[in-house]
Amino acid sequence: MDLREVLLEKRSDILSMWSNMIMDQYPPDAAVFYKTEKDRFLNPLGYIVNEGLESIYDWLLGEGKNEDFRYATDRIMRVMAVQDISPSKAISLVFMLKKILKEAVKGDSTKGILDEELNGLYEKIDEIALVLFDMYMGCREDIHRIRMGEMRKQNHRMMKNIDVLNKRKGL
Amino acid sequence: MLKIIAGLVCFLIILFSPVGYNIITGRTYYVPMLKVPQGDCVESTVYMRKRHMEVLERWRNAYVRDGIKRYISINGIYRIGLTGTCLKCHSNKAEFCDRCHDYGGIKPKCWDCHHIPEVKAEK
Amino acid sequence: MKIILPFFAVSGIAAVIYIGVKVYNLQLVFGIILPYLCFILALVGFIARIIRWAASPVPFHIPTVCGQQRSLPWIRSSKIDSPVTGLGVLFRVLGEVLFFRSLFRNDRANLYGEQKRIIYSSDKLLWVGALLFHWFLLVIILRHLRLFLEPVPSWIISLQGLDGIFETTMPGVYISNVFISLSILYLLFRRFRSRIRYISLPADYFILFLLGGIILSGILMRHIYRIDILDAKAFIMGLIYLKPMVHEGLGAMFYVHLGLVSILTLYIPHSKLMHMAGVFLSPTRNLKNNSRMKRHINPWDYPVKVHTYEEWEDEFKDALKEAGIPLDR
Amino acid sequence: MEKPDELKKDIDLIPKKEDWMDPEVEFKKGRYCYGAPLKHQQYLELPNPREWQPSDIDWRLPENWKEIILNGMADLLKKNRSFRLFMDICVRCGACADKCHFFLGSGDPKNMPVLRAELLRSVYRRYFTLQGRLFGRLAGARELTIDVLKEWFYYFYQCTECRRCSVYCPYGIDTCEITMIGRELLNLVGCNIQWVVEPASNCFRTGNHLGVPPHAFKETFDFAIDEIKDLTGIKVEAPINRKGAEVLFVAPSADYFASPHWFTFLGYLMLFHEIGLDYTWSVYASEGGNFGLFHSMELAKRLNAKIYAEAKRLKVKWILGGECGHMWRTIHQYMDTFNGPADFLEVPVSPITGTRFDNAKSTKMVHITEFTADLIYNNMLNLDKTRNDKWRVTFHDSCNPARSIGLFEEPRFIIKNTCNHFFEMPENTIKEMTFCCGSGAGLGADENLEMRLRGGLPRANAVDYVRKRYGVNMLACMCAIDKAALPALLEYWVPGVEVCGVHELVGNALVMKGEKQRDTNLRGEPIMAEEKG
Amino acid sequence: MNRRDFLKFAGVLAFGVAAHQTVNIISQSRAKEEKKSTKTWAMAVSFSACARREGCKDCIDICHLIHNVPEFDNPKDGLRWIWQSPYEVVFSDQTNLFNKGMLKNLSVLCLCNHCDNPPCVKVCPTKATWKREDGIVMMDYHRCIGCRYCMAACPYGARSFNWRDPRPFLKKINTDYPNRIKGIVEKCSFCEERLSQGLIPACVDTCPEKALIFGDLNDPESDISRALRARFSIQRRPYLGTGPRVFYIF
Repeated sequence: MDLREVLLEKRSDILSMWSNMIMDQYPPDAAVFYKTEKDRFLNPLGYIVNEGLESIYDWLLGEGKNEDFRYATDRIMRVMAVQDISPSKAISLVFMLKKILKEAVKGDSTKGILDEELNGLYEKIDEIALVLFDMYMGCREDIHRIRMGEMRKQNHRMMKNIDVLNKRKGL
Repeated sequence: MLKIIAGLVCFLIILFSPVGYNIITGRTYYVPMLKVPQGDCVESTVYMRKRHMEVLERWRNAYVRDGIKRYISINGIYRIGLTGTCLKCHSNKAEFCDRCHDYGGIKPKCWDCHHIPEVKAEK
Repeated sequence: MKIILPFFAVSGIAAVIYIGVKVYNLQLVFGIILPYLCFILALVGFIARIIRWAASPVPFHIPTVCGQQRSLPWIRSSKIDSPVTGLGVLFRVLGEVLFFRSLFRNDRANLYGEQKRIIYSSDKLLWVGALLFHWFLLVIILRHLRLFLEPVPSWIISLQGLDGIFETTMPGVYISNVFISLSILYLLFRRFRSRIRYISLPADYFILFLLGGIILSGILMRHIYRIDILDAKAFIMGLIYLKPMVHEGLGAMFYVHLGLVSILTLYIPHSKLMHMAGVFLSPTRNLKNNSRMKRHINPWDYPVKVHTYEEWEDEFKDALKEAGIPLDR
Repeated sequence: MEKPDELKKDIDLIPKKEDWMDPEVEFKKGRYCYGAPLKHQQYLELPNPREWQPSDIDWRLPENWKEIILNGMADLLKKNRSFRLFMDICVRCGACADKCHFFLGSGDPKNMPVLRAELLRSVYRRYFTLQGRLFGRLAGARELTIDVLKEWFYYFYQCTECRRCSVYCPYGIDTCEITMIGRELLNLVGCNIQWVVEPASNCFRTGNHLGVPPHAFKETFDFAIDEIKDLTGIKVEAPINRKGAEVLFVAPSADYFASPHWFTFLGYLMLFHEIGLDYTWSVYASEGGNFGLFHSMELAKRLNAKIYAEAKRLKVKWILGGECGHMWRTIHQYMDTFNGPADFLEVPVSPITGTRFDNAKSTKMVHITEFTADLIYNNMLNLDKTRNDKWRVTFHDSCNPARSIGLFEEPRFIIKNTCNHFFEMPENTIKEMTFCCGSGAGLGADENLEMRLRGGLPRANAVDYVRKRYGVNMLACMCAIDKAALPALLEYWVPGVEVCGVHELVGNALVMKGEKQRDTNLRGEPIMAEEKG
Repeated sequence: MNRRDFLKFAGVLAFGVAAHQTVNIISQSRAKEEKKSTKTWAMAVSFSACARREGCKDCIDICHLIHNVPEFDNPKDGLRWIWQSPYEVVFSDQTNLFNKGMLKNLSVLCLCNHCDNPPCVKVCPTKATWKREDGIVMMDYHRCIGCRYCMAACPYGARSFNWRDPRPFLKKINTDYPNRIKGIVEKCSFCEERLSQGLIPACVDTCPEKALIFGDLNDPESDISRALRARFSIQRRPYLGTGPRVFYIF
């Protein structure tokens, strides 16, 4: 059994552990809700996070498609970017995976899993962290851009009308 | 406001309806009096008042399931049987069983199967 | 703390009554004075609370509409969730009271299959638990009427028969006792879970423990610490007709049961248990959705300072003229 | 494997609040709305006017603020059965807890409706109930402190009064009522926000939220008329303050100034021209929206008074109202009580179809979608659905028309008759279960954007579902706040989905008599979607 | 002590008190119970003796009379504890054609076989029917819920169901024996109420031709043991493995 097979086998365990770890950052009352409510419309946050984690995991193991990965990680960062947490904490969600992976393969080391292989995965995780960081910052920029755009839109016609008026008056 | 008061009055009427019901039926202070036959029952009267149904259940199980046909108590040895034993002394079901059962709103199913010997004229 | 204190409070009350009766023979206190006192205070408190509610007006017409309004004749309107008739309102309120329709509304969507079709299922556990509890509470209360009515009406006997239909022992186990015990345990345990625990107050646990105590003492009285039912009825009839008497055949458990019920009664007007009356008065449920059809009067309405047209026209006269908008003056 | 619990130690956690009774609020930028400017507070003669910010440590409350609040509570308890009842009967069953979009999006447990109410209820218990006085904290009672007041402010300005929780509450407890009462109390000591007070003050003075004076207002109309002429070759009429017209039309003022509201505005003008409605606009009562409602009943009444006053002055027969959310909450549930009876008006009858709007026979004000749906039903409009073929449309029920009026089928009927592609969002996110945009009740301030983005997540998520499944690219709604807030929300969460009003779709589809060939829609974009290579 | 421990403690305490009380109640009753003896009851029916008297139904009548088994006008509702059926039906599995002449038109007396391995007992969900130590397959009518699984399980049709309230159809009531009610199953009990008084079953007792032999199989000197030793006997469908305790002898 190689590392990939082990990790695919333990996929659901690892994912649920990972997701629980992230949700536990919320106040306990919300955490329980986020963890247990399965309706994606009633619990969009939980749904988006879980979907995101799945696609990161699959992509890491070379299973998922690039677009899916990009879409899901973008969504997860979008959620994180408006939550009450620091950027470092938002990105730290991928580093949690390192810890979980280490624990997950601990017992299997005798089965011939190479540390090297694991290290390769870690490097990939670090890369993902960088991607996520970019995404996070992109989202923050989006927020600022949207904020400016919104202000403009609220007076959109006024601005436009003033322009036209000025033009008419030859100003 | 008026509707609420009306609702409240309705509630109070319902709440106090038992009081009125008994006044209408005229049995406000009725407590059934029993004709207790002479002699000892299988157990003490106090015990039987509270727990006769349990004795009967034990009898039932002993008789039907375990094939035990006799009951030995301080007061003597008795053949287990509702019709044969209990009703021998408490021969008038209407005056003995039913009075209390009716008062307590209890309708035991014993009589669906078990038979009441005809009330013998008092000797 | 939130949980353990109410638990101690209820067990404490029960213990005091038990010991008081068993050791000090305080039947008079716990069997007669306490119920009378509690009942009178509760009744006064209950009426006072309702009157206080009624004294506050409903200034605005604010039903929560949960269905299509009645507007154009060719659009099907929702008769109950957006009622315009008294009957509709009646059904809506009764739906809440009898079947907890709003709680029932809890939908959950799940996606199934390749098509990702949405299937609505639900976690109606709370609804089921609450409904079981309340309905069986009603059954139990009605069953207790046999101790209050003489002669016992046949419908109570039938209800009792139905409730005890799985009669396997003597005295039979009531279905209602089983289900109310299960539902009260459910209602209690769901409060231990994180989210609900956070919003729960000691008072919430107190009521559950109190109800649990009442149920437990009742069941114990029926199946283990038997009492003489004749004495119980005679005792209760004595209470009702103001000739209270202490009867021999009533064990301490009877007084515990009665005492806890008395405490519960006393507690009703001061607690959330007033929802039993409040559910009828909720202005979001008991008003018709006819806000635009019929004027609703606010009894405390008062004149407010407004910016009148005249003041406004004076202020913007020049601008209005410039724009060619007709002026009044 | 190590338990998550053990690993958790390494992670810096959000402090876990075991008990909500200890007030704890941190005003972080982006998560609260700014305080109201002094100028506007003074103009509206609000109590305790001052320059202030919620993030200030000293809120400069009046000396006797506690007394004022408690007296205010006593007064409101006397005046509102809902308040008294909702304080008494909540059983904390938790059915409402996961219904609030702010809770769903932020995970802040005090955003559960039950706890939002409990913030107020705890003080009620302490000062107005026996058990609270006797048992204090055990009975869930709290002293009224500055921190409690701050918490009130934080959470009552984190509720959009959308009433979704009230749908699920077994006793119909309406957090909107609680929030309104809470804000009313805060207002007594002068704690209110810029985004509510400023538009209210502007509206009080000029007639619209932006404070645009009459001549600028008129010019807006001229631009609209020009734009329609460019588009269709038809010059529409837009009478303002005309006496003796049959109908007075009142829309939210954002329709004249903001985007994408503007296109709905064009839609109205085109529609009224096409059917030849004898109507007038008003500058004095140019605002249907009522930010007073987010402040206090008194202010709501003061602002609302203009509509009936203007109808009376202009001697119209009845009033037609544009697409707006809380405007319609005010009109439907409050206006007649506030400023009625409207006995100087007649029961609305559509002059085109002769339909009598009995559902508005007392208030005498008809919703534009009721009016238009009636026109379409009676075949009075020539509609070309294909002009909206570029859009794959879904409909967002705005909270107020949905849960206060029950206006579900009229807009859907219009959309289905003006668009070929209409798709519903999942059932538990529409109609009476609709999710709020997260910006209602005066929270649409730009400084509050992050909170709004969180609150809007449940809505956006449902939109994302229909976008992925049906390729929806247009969200129709009929609320000015939706039109202001949803574009930003969707841009962030569901890029590629735009927002429009129902009457923008009508304006697009409407084939006007004598119009020229239209190449663009109201937005100036080509009518057909570009063919994909 | 944390909260959990306390709750555990409190729970144990509560149960302890309750249990103590229960023990009290039981000891209060002071009832002593008899020891019972073990036997294995069985019956044999003699074809020839039974056929001797044409049209005799004495055993059926007496059984149904003392056990309050009603007679319905509609045979579909019919209840039977003991009955007669043609040989071809009862022993349809007997392929010996040469018997045909001898046994033709013979009515065979049937009743519950009180099987050694009763299938009806296995299927009963409430244990309303069970096998006593003396071999009698007994019914507790108090417990029967009328599910009729036992009827489906019994290969001999020995059980019948009360579709109607039997009481109005009783011509004469034996007040010493209860009747059954609508909705439950009933069957022959080998007259266990008579056995307990030292009597033999009513049908055996009443048979004028002594065609029925009853006794304890454990006692080699009993009538039944002797009869089975001396004469050839058959059982109904023995291959089913039920081990019937009603034998038919020639």
